[in-house]
Amino acid sequence: MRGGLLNLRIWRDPILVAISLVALWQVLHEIAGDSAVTAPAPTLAHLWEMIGQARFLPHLRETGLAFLQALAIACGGGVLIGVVLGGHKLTGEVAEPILVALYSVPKITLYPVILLLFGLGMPAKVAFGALHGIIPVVLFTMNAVRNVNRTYLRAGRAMRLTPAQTGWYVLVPATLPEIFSGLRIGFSLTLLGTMLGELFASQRGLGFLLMTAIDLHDVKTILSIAVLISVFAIGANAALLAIDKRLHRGAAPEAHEKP
Amino acid sequence: MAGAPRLAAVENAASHKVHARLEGVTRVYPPRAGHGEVHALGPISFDLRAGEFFSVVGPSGCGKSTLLDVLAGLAMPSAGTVEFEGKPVRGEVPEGVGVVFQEDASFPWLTVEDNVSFGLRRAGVDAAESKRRVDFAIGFMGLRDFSRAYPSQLSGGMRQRVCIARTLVMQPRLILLDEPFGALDQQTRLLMGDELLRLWRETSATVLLITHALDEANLLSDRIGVMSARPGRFLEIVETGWPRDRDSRLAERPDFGAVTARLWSYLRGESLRAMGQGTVAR
Amino acid sequence: MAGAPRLAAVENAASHKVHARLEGVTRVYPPRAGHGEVHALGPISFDLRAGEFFSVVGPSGCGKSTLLDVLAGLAMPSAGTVEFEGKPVRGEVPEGVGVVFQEDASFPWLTVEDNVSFGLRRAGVDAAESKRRVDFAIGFMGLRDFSRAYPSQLSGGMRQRVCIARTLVMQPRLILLDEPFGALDQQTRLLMGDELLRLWRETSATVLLITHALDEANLLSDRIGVMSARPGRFLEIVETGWPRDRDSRLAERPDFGAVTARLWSYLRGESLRAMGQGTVAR
Amino acid sequence: EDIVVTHYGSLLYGVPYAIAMEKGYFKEAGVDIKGILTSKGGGTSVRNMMAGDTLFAEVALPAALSAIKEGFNIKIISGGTNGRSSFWVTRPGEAIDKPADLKGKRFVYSRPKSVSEAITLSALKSWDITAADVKMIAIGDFGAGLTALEHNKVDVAIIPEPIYSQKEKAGTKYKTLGWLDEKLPAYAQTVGIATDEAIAKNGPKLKAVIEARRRGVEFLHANPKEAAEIVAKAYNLPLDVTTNAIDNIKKMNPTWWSRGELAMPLMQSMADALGSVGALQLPVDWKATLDPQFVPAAAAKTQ
Amino acid sequence: MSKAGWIRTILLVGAVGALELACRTGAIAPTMVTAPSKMVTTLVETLRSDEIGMHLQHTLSAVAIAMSIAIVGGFVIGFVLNWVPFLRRAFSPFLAAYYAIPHFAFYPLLIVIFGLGPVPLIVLATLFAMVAMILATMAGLDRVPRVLLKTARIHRLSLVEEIWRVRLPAAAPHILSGLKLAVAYSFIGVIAGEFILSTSGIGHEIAFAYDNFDNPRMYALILFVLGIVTLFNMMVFAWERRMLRRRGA
Ligand SMILES: Nc1ncnc2c1ncn2[C@@H]1O[C@H](COP(=O)(O)OP(=O)(O)OP(=O)(O)O)[C@@H](O)[C@H]1O
Ligand SMILES: Nc1ncnc2c1ncn2[C@@H]1O[C@H](COP(=O)(O)OP(=O)(O)OP(=O)(O)O)[C@@H](O)[C@H]1O
Ligand SMILES: [Mg+2]
Ligand SMILES: [Mg+2]
Repeated sequence: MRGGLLNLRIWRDPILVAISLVALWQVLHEIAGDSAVTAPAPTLAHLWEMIGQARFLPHLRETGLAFLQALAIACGGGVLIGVVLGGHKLTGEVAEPILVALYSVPKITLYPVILLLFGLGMPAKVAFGALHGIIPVVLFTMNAVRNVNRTYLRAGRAMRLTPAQTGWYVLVPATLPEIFSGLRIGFSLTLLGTMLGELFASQRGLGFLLMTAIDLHDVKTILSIAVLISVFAIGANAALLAIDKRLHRGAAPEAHEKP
Repeated sequence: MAGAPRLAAVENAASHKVHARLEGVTRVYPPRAGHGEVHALGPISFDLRAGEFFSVVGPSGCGKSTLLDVLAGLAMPSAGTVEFEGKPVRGEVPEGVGVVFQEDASFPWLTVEDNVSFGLRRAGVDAAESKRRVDFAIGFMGLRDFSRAYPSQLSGGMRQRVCIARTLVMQPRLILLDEPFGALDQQTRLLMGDELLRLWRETSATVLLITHALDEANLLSDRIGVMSARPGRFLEIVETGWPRDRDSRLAERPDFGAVTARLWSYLRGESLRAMGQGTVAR
Repeated sequence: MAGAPRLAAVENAASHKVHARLEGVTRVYPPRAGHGEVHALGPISFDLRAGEFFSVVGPSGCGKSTLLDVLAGLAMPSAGTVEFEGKPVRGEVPEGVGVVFQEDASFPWLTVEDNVSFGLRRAGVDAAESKRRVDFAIGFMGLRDFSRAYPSQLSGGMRQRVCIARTLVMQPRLILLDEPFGALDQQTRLLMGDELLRLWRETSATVLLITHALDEANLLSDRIGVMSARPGRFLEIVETGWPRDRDSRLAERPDFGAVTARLWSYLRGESLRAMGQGTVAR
Repeated sequence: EDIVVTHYGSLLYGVPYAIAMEKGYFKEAGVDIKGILTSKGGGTSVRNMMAGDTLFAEVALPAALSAIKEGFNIKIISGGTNGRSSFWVTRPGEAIDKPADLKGKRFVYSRPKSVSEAITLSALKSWDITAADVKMIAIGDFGAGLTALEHNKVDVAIIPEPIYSQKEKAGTKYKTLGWLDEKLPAYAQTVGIATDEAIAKNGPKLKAVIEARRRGVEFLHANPKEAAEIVAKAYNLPLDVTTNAIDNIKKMNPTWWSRGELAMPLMQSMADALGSVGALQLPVDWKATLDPQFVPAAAAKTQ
Repeated sequence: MSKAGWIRTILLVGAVGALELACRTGAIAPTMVTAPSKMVTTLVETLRSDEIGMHLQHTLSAVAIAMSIAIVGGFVIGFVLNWVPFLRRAFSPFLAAYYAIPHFAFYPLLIVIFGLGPVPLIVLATLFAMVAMILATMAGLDRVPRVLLKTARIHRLSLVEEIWRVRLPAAAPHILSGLKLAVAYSFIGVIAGEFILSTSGIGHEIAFAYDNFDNPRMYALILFVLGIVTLFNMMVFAWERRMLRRRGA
C-alpha cells in the first residue's frame, strides 16, 4: 500500500508547510516584536526547557487526563447522537435546532450552568471539553447520514438489520469520511475546551500554565504552550487522516484524472 | 448456494399454498416538491403461490418497483393489505425474504467478498459455512478474480452480479428480483437464468422477477403478470405451463414463441399509452 | 430534436470520411486498494466512419464502458491515440460529442425540465428554440406529466429517459450511448430505437451504441463490433448492410435472424470465458 | 480544604498564602489547606467559591461588593491588599511629565467599569482632568495593553508587579509616571470572603486561614529574602524578579499586604471610585456586607 | 407547525417550565441560574433601553461580515485544496488542528496587526468559522458522483460553470454541516471576542453582566443571542429541508 505511515512522500508536503509557518512566525516577530510574539528559536528553546522540568509533568498529566475523558465523550457520543439524529428523521428535526442553537452561544457564558451541574474540578473540565467538541462530530455525522444513498438503507432493511446494526454496519461506514472530518474538528475543539475549563478554576494543567503566563504577559511561555498544543493537534490530525484514508480506501474516489 | 440446508424451505413451501397475498393494494406517492401526488400502483389483488416462479412485465414507470417495495415490506401500501406466509406485512421486511434492487446497492466500502458475506455475518451463519457459500456464489457469478476488489473497480454489470450474489447466499424463501440482469449481456443473462432456475428447483423458493425481457420472463416463469401503464394493475396473468424441470433449451419449443407473442401483444398498447399518456393529474 | 439546424452536421459528416479513429488504444487501470492492475481494454484500432451507426456488444466487464470513456476523451488511453474529426482527443471532450452514461446521471437538484435544458442554456441556444427542443424531447420521452418532477420522483427507466433527452437536445455530431435502454421495457426500447434511427438519418450524426440486446444491435446498426472478454478487443466487426432507411419492421426480414445468430455464436464463448476466467493477475 | 486566591501564581496577592503554605502556618492554625485555586477575574473567583467546597477566597473588592449587592450569600470577612501595586507607564522619551501633558493622551485599561478604569479616572480627577480630556481604551488584559503601548496604539498603560520587574529584567524600558496617583486616596484592592454557610459552619477554620495569612505577612516583612525565595518557587519565577517586585511594592506602599484587618476608609474610597464610574451603586450597606468576627486580635491591634 | 415543531415546542416548554419551577422553589439558587420569567422580563427591559441598539448593531455587523467571508472563502479554499492534490496533502493536517490553538492568547498580536477597532474581532470570527467550512467543502466535493463530473465535462463546462452548476449543487447537502458550524462559529467568535477585546457589543454586555453578577441581565442577553442564532439557523434548516425533500430523502 502506498500511503503507509512511513511513506516519506506523504510527509514531505506538510513539512514544507510547517517550515513556512515557522518562517511566517519569524516575520510576525519582526513586525510585532517581543511583546506580542517572541522569535521561533528562543521560544522553542524555552519550550524544550519547560518540558524538561519535573514540575511540568503533573500539569501535562492533569490536562491529558481530562482531555482523554472529554475526547471519549465527544467522539463516541458525537457519532452516536449524529447517527441517531440523522437516521431518525423526527428525532433529528426535533433535536437538531435545539442543539445547534445552544452550541452557538459562547461556552464561557454557560460557565455558571456548568458549575451548577458539575461543580468545581475534573468533571467540570471534562464537561467543558466535551461540550466544545461534540457538536461538530454530531453535525458532520448527522448531515452525512441524512444524505446517505437511500439504496444502502433499503438494502439494510431488506437484510433485516436492527437499527443498531444499520447504524454500525451501514451508516457509519457509508459516512466515514464526514465522520472523520467531524472528529478532526472535534478533537481540536475538545482540547481547546479542556484548557478553557482550566482557565476558569485550576491549580494544575496546561490551562493553568497558560493563564498565569497570560497574567504575567510571559509571551514566550504563552507561545510555547500554543506550539506544544498545536504540534500535538497537528500530529493527531495527521494520524486521523491516515486512519481515515485506510478505512475507506475502497470507496475513495480516484484523484481527478488530469488531462 | 447449492446443497445448503434447504429442508426448511421445502417444508415451508409445502405447508403454505399461498406464499404471499396482496389484497386491494394501492400505492399513492404524496405530493412533494414540484409535483402533485402520483398514483403509482393498483388496486392490485393477487396471490403468489408457494414455490412458483412469477414474473412481472410492464412499461417503464408503471409501478413494478413500487409493487416489489410493497410486497417486501419496504413501503406501506396506501390501501389494502399484504400477507407473507400468513402473517401481515406492515412496514418491515419479513424474515425469509430476499431482495435484489434495480439500482446498484453494493456497499462501496466493502470488497466484493465482504459485500457478498454481509448478510450472512449479520445473520450469524458460522464462518466455515459462510465462506463456503460466499466462495461458491462469487465463483458462480464470475467474480473470482475480483473478490478483493471494491465496487468502484467493477463494471456496471459486475456490480449487479455482486448484489445478486449477496441476496442468494442468504437462501431466502421468497426471492424478489428487480431487473437483476438489466446490465448483463444476453449470453450471461441466459447463464444466470438457467442457474436461477436450478436454484429455484432445488430450494423450492418462491421467486418474483421483474424483467423487461419478455423471452426471459417466458422462459423462466410459471406465471407472468402483465402490468398496465401507471397506475399499474395486472392486465392479465399468463400461465405458461412449462415443466418444472426446464432450462434455456425451452426456447426451442414451438409453443414458446406463442407465449412471448402474447406478452408482446398485451404490452404494445400499454407502452404506447405510458409514453404518450397525458391524462394524469399534475 | 427534429427539424433543428442540422446542416452543419451534414457538412461535417460529409467532409470527414473517418469521424473518429482509435489507434492501438489500450487502457489499464492502475493497481489500487485490494486489487492489482486491470488491463481493461485493447489494444484496439478502428475507425468510426462519419455518419454510421455502430454498435458494440460484448460480455459484461469486457471494457465497453472503458472504450466509450476513452473515445469521448473522458479517460486517457494508457497507450495509443484517439482522433475525432481529424484532431487528437487528449483528455478533453471535443465539441460535438454527446454521451449517455450507463449509470443514472440525472442531476437530482434539477427538475426533469431543467435537467433536459441543462446543456442548452449554456450553449447559448435562444430561449424559444431551447424551449421548443426541450418540450419536444420531454414529450417524446413520455415524461410530459413529470416535467416539473425531480429525479427522486421517477422510476429507474424514467430517469434513464431524462438522460437520453438531455443528450439528444444538444444535437451532437457524435452520439455515444452506453446501454441507454437498459432499464426500459422491450416495447419502449423499440419505440426509442426507431426514433433514434430517424434522428440519425435526419441529422447524419454518427452513433456509437453499447447494448446488450443483440436484436437491437442488429436492427439499428450499420456495423456491430463484437468484443472479446477482458481485455476487450474486437473479435469481429459485422457489417449488416441494412438500408439507411430502416425501422423495427426490419426484424421481419428473413436475413435478419442470421445476423443475430452470428453475433450469438461469437458471444457465447466470450461470455462463458468472462464468467469463468481465472487467468488475470491479482 | 481548598481556597481561592485571585491571580494566584501570577500577581502578588497570593504571596502571604504561598508563605503560609510553605511554612506550615495553616496546619499550625488548625486548617489543612490542600490547594490554592487560581482563577481569572473577580466574577469567576466568586462563582468558583460558591460552587465548590472552597472555604475562603481572596478576591477583588469590587467583585465582592457586586456579588453581595446581587444577593449572593457571602460576606467580606477580612482585608487583603490595599493601595497600588502597579505602575503607570509610557514609552521612554514620551513627553508626559506633568498633569497637563496627559490631555488628549490615550489611556488603556482592562475592562469598562473595572478597578483599573475607576482608579485611572480617579487619579486623573485628582489632577483635575476629566474623562472627556483623555481617550480611554479597554483592551482586556495588561499584556495586550503593553503590546499596544509599544506599538504606539496607546500612550499610558498599567503594569502590575511582578510583570514590571520581569519586563525590566528582560530589558524593556518604560517611563514610569509615579506622580500620577500621588494625590489619590488609599483604597482597598482585595478582600477575604466566605459564604454565609461557611461562616456558620466553619468559623474556626476561617479564623485559622486569616491567622495563617497574617503570619505570612509578618514573615514577609521580617524575612524579605526568604519570602522572595518562597514566592519564586511557588510562582515559578526567577528569584531576582520576585525580590525586586516585592521590594517595589513595599516601596510604593509598605502596607499593601494588610494583616487581615477590615480597613473601612480604604474600602469606602474604592467604593467611591467605583461609584464614580457607575460600576457600583452607592451607598454600600456595609453592615450587610461585612462580618468582622474572624479578624484576628493580633491584626486588629496593628490597625 | 410540523409534528417535529410541536414536539420541540412541548419539550422546550417543559424544560423551561421545569427550570422556572426549580428556580421558584429555590432548588436552584438565583445566584446560579435566573428563572426564565425573570430572564424574559429583564430582556424586555434591556431591549427598551437605548444603548442596546448600538451593541446589537456592532455585534451583528461583525457577525455578518465574518459569516459571509467565512462561507464564501471557506468554499473557495476548500475547492482549491480539493482540486490541487499537492495542496490538499500539504494543508490537511493543519486545518482542523487550528481549532486547538488557544487563540485568545494572541489578542495582543491581533491588536498589533489589525489595530484596536472591530477588525481583530472579525478576523478572529472569520478564521474560526472558515475552517469548518473548508473541511466540509472538501468532504462534500469528494462526494460528488463521478458520473456527474463526467456529465459536466461532456457539456464542456468551464471551470467556474462546473463549480457553480454541478459541483456546488451536488456537494451542497454535505457542505451544510460546514455551513451550520460556520454560522455558530461566527457568533461565537465575535461574541467571545467582544468579551475581552471590545467596549461594545452584545458579548461585552454579557461579560459585563457576568462580572457584575447581574445574572438576570446576563441570562437575558444570552437568551437574546439564542434567539438571533435560532433565527439564522431556521433559515438554514428551511433550506436544508427543501433541498432534501427534492432529492427524495
Ligand atoms: N419516491 C417517489 N415519489 C414520487 N413518485 C414516485 C416515487 N417513486 C416512484 N414514483 C412514481 O411512481 C411510478 C412508478 O414507479 P416505479 O419505480 O414503481 O416504476 P417501474 O415500473 O419500476 O419503472 P421502471 O421500469 O422504469 O423501473 C412512476 O410514475 C414514478 O414517477
Ligand atoms: N475505476 C476502475 N478501476 C479499476 N478497474 C476498473 C475500473 N473501472 C472498470 N474497471 C475494470 O475494467 C474492466 C472493464 O470495465 P468496463 O466498465 O469497461 O466494462 P463493461 O464492458 O462496460 O461492462 P458492463 O457491461 O458490465 O458495463 C472490468 O473488469 C472492471 O473491473
Ligand atoms: Mg423500476
Ligand atoms: Mg459498462
